[in-house]
Amino acid sequence: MKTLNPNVVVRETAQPAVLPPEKTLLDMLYYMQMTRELEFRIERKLYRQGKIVGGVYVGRGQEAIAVGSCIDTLAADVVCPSHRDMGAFLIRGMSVRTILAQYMARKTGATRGRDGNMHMGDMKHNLIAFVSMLGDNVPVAAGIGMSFKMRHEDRVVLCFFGDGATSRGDWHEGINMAAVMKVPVVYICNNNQYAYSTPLERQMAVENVADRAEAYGLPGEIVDGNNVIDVWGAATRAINRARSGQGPTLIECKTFRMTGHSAHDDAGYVPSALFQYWEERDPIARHEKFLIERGLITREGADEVKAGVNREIDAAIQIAENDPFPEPEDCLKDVYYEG
Amino acid sequence: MKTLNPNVVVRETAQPAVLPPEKTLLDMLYYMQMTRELEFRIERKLYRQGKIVGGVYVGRGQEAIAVGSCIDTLAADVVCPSHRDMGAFLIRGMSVRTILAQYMARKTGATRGRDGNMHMGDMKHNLIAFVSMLGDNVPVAAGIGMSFKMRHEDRVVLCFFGDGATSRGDWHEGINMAAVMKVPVVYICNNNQYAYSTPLERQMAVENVADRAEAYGLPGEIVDGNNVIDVWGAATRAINRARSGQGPTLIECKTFRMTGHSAHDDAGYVPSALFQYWEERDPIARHEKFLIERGLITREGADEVKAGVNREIDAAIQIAENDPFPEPEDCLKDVYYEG
Amino acid sequence: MALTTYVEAIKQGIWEEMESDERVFVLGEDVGIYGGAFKVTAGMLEKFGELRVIDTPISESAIVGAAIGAALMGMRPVAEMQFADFISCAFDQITNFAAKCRYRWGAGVPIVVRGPSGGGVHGGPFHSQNPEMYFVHTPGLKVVCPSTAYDAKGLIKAAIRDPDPVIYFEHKFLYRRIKEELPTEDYIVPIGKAAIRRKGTDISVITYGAMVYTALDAAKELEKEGIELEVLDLRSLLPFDKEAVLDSVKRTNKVILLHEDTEIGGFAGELAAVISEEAFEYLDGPIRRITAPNTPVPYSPPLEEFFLPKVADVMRVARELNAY
Amino acid sequence: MALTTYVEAIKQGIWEEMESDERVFVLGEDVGIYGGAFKVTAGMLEKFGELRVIDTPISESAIVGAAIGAALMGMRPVAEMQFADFISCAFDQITNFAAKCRYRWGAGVPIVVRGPSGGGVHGGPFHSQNPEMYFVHTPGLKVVCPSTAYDAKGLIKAAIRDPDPVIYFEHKFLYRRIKEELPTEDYIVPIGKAAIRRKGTDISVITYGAMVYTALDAAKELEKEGIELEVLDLRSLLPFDKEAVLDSVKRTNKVILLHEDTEIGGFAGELAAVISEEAFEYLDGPIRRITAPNTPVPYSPPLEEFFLPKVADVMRVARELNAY
Ligand SMILES: Cc1ncc(C[n+]2csc(CCOP(=O)(O)OP(=O)(O)O)c2C)c(N)n1
Ligand SMILES: Cc1ncc(C[n+]2csc(CCOP(=O)(O)OP(=O)(O)O)c2C)c(N)n1
Ligand SMILES: [Mg+2]
Ligand SMILES: [Mg+2]
Repeated sequence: MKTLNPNVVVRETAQPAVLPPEKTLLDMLYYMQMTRELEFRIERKLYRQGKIVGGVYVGRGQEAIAVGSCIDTLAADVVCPSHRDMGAFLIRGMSVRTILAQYMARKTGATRGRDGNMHMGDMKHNLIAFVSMLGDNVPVAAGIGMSFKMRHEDRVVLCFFGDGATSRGDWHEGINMAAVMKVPVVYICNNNQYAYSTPLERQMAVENVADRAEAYGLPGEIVDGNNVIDVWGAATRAINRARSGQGPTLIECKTFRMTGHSAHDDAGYVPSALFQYWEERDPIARHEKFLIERGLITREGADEVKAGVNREIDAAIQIAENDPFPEPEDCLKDVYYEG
Repeated sequence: MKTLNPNVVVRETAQPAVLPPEKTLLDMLYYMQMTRELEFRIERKLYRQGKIVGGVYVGRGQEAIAVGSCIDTLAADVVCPSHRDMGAFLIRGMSVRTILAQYMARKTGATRGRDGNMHMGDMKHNLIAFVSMLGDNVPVAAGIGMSFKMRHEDRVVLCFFGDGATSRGDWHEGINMAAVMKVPVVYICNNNQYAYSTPLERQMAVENVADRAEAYGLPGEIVDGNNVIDVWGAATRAINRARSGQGPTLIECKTFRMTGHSAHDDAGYVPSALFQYWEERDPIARHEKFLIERGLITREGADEVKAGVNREIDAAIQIAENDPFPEPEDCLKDVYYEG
Repeated sequence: MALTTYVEAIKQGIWEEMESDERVFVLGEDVGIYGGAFKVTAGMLEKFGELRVIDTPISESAIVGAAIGAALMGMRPVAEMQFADFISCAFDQITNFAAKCRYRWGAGVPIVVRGPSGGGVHGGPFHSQNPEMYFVHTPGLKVVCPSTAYDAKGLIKAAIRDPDPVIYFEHKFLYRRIKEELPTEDYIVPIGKAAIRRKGTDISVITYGAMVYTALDAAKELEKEGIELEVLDLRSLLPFDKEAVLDSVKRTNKVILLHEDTEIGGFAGELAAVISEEAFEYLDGPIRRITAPNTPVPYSPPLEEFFLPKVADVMRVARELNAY
Repeated sequence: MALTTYVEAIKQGIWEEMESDERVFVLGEDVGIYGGAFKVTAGMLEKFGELRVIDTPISESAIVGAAIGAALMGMRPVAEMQFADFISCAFDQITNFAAKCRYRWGAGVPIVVRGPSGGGVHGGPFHSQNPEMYFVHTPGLKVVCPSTAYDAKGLIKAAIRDPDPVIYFEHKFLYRRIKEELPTEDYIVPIGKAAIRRKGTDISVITYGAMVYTALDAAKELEKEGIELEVLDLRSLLPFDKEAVLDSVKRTNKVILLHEDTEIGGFAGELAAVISEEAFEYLDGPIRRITAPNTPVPYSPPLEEFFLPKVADVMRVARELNAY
């Protein structure tokens, strides 16, 4: 399969020999749908209504990546999401209300109003909050993996980033350190072929992010990031490698950003044919089709998943909108441990 | 050829089809000998006599790398040496006296006493002074190359670093940028298999530094860094590529650090068999042998090169030792442009 | 005549320097096709071509490193940090390579590193920082923080022509909120010169960046109470206009140091040291600082509002000082 | 009893914490086989094994990043910067990741980042820096600068036990020059507490690090002239012991702020601001700063000697202030 972008080859991956159990396959649809609808509300409704201030970034079209890779993580595993990985938060157990309250800068949000949008973390869910500086989470994930190794714990960490982040020095230092120390990390790149307005070929002189893996002595794998089952397959292989002490893996998920970089970017620099090409490969529509073909869900059932998700979101918005803002003086708290 | 370090493979390189002209072959001996003797005086004499203060790093055993790669650079080309590339300074025209005065912290040194040892720069010779932060010169070299490209100048830049420096984020960012921008840079790694006390396998999970080249979409080449003609051949190919607009190259020179990391390190952590192995591959002895076998010099002639070099150094030491120290108040000058 | 916004003024300044000096070029993330996250470089790619308007990978350290390399070869690079916060990723290249070349070996590094700093737009902890002090504390650099469109243009031009590395912090809150008529002829604002924005007799408010407006607003209110603030806009922090500072303090004998940056280690400390050393005998009251508190910049509007120094803060402190 | 050097005291402190708390581990370049460039971690690999004494690649940013990750998982990493100068390469991870986690999402990052700072050993511009202010200006961090063997041990132990990120600058000039008898029992020196090293009535010299000895030497000389210096060793810069500072100034009424770090934006500014705001009425003379000049740290002995604040500087300024 060749994409329209001549620099991107999505290798045809074989359907994994073992499929996830039925429940997982259906959960995947739920979480992808929830991601899609929740982000739609955030970007196209709440933000435009002025209920969300500042910047907003969503992962429209990329939902399969976080969902496919996180769905089988265990509670003790750790996830370091990046800025287009809403599915990770949902799967790890962060509530829709907490997420919405975060976006609406409420006290009940994941950072109690201290930080915005996707910068959510919660040790209860083993979710590490992203910092804007792209790639900074890569060495942090290596350190998390080191701690598991030191304590002989059977845990893995998943760390997400975009294609653009791979140009950062921290990405290099972190991947290299993880490889040298053979720590249980799964590095997952959403290669959506753009970093803001900058296409892949202006970021790197190689075709694939995964081509870089060899340079660190770790296995790289390329998957169709718009196929949740392929992502799941690659993640499962990598998680198993990590758990069995074989060290880190770099998974590249080929995908496309079906929006502007942020809510205030109309992506005018993206050839419209690219949007069209990738629209036809929409990960949710594809997974619905798969489930229907396998008889695991009906068309109506699938529509009901979407409707149900929307009911959940409606309810959560109502709560979150009525959630309080933080007290102004809260500004001064928790810079240091307060006992 | 296998070295004793199981992680290092030095590929047997064919003798270059075209050899450098006789004069160049003889100059190579001179510059390698000058490097060796000058650094010997610095590390084993002047430093121990207390005439050099602070840290001292030498490139004993690695002389072929700077000499082989710089010998054919043109005056307009630029060189960014690292801390074991004395030959680069000599070839680019920095006088032995200026170098000695630098080490002895004199006003007549390359930095007028502001900085020490290998941190020498001089725009007259298109020599860019190294900063201690390893790898920082890699993006700087990319920018130098960018300026040549912008101005359509037929110039190249050579940039040196050790194996250890390749772990730095700046190395990654710089190499990647040079590759994306296709600028005329030749990146040259002295892989002496240690970074201070840390052997290669604790720095990277790949066998060769050059294995990293592919990850950036630039050609990598491995050469026997203890064979000056091989280094010359690789540098010539890379310089030609750069001059003809084909972009950067990464050359890995396999070598060994025949001293401690610095003058106060006895390298107790290095297995002595390694020293012995590499002693037998001494780049100067090998080149002398080559020249003698080809009838380009006699044993006596070669000895005379060494003797001549030592006479030059004796004379330069005498001058440099009598050179003045900077005035204390000079400390305040030249932080900014002073007209 | 048309009014020029602060952001447009920066663009004009770079544009004119690029027209008049072919050594000048811009590089950074999304500065080309996209024209920069805040459109400072919009249209430049079309006008000057891709050799002089360079979209880079996300590599702040290499952006600055490459700028240094080009500058050493005689070019005049203007490097954009998409947000000033990300200058943290280029800290080493700026403070160790760029700042020290001239001192060490006489090689000038005429680069400009510029980017949007400051809060007030709900950018949160990583899109609102005021990182000036990290560079003010680094000998070999220059640091400027314009507050007006006139200065924004005049200082970017001065920065580009400067033989030394200049860190240019533009305040994103001012981008489109501030406009004025600009001279049609070429001009620069010299680095290191302050400007009195309001003459006053009672208290000197020494400030810079967006806080200039906070001070002026407070002054307008306090005037009604008979308290006359003098508002001194530093414009440059390194070097800063010590003479203007001391002159103002010696006339008013009371001083408020105001900045949006956090308190501990902020520029107010430097000013307090200079004033209490060199104008000690002129002081008729304690030197008062008004700054952001010692916290990251919070995102939620009530928190951010609390964080930012306000007109009311200046009024309160001015009244206290006046009564002293 | 045996005397313990400053460098040995740091090692003892880390060693004891590693013995008593298995969450503690060290990582950095050459800390294992080699025992660290200055031998702070010598013997630890043999004692604690390679899982807890980790030789890393040359990747300062990843060293700190990995420490952060491990700390988030409940470990207590002690990361070594081979020279404090190289902390510039980890600036982003420290100031943006480590410093802000607790504030943003309540996640403590109990890391220690330590390394040799300071001049006097002819290390030149990249092996002599005093980078403390870059971190003092960053809310969320703590910064300590011990001057004695007792404090070196007590503060490293306090730093390791601290729930927040602590930047620990050891002064390499003191490593083997300073020694004293240490208690055999476990103790810590609390972060944020200053120590009066010499009681005096005439002038307070507020300082830290190696300059404590410069101040004490000057005090000894000045005693002969009848000038009694009080020498206050801050020990911690963030947080610093404001109470002790103000208390001393209120007793002596005159103050010298002394540090080896460069002047502009140095810690003396912060102190001057606090003193001139909160002890204004107690001041009987201008606040005087004695610091390194605003230049990189030069290599050549006469230049470096000029650069470093000296006993003679303290004596000269003290005499001037005394006569004021
Ligand atoms: C160090 C750093 N530089 C710049 C930015 C601004 N920025 C935010 S997202 C982005 C593009 C990221 O591209 P990529 O990593 O491919 O992720 P994507 O947004 O495409 O998912 C940029 C430049 C940043 N956040 N951090
Ligand atoms: C950023 C940085 N970290 C640490 C150091 C300290 N240091 C100086 S040389 C060196 C080892 C360098 O190894 P390599 O790059 O292989 O060069 P070699 O000395 O072997 O030639 C180290 C760790 C440094 N100079 N810069
Ligand atoms: Mg992308
Ligand atoms: Mg090496």
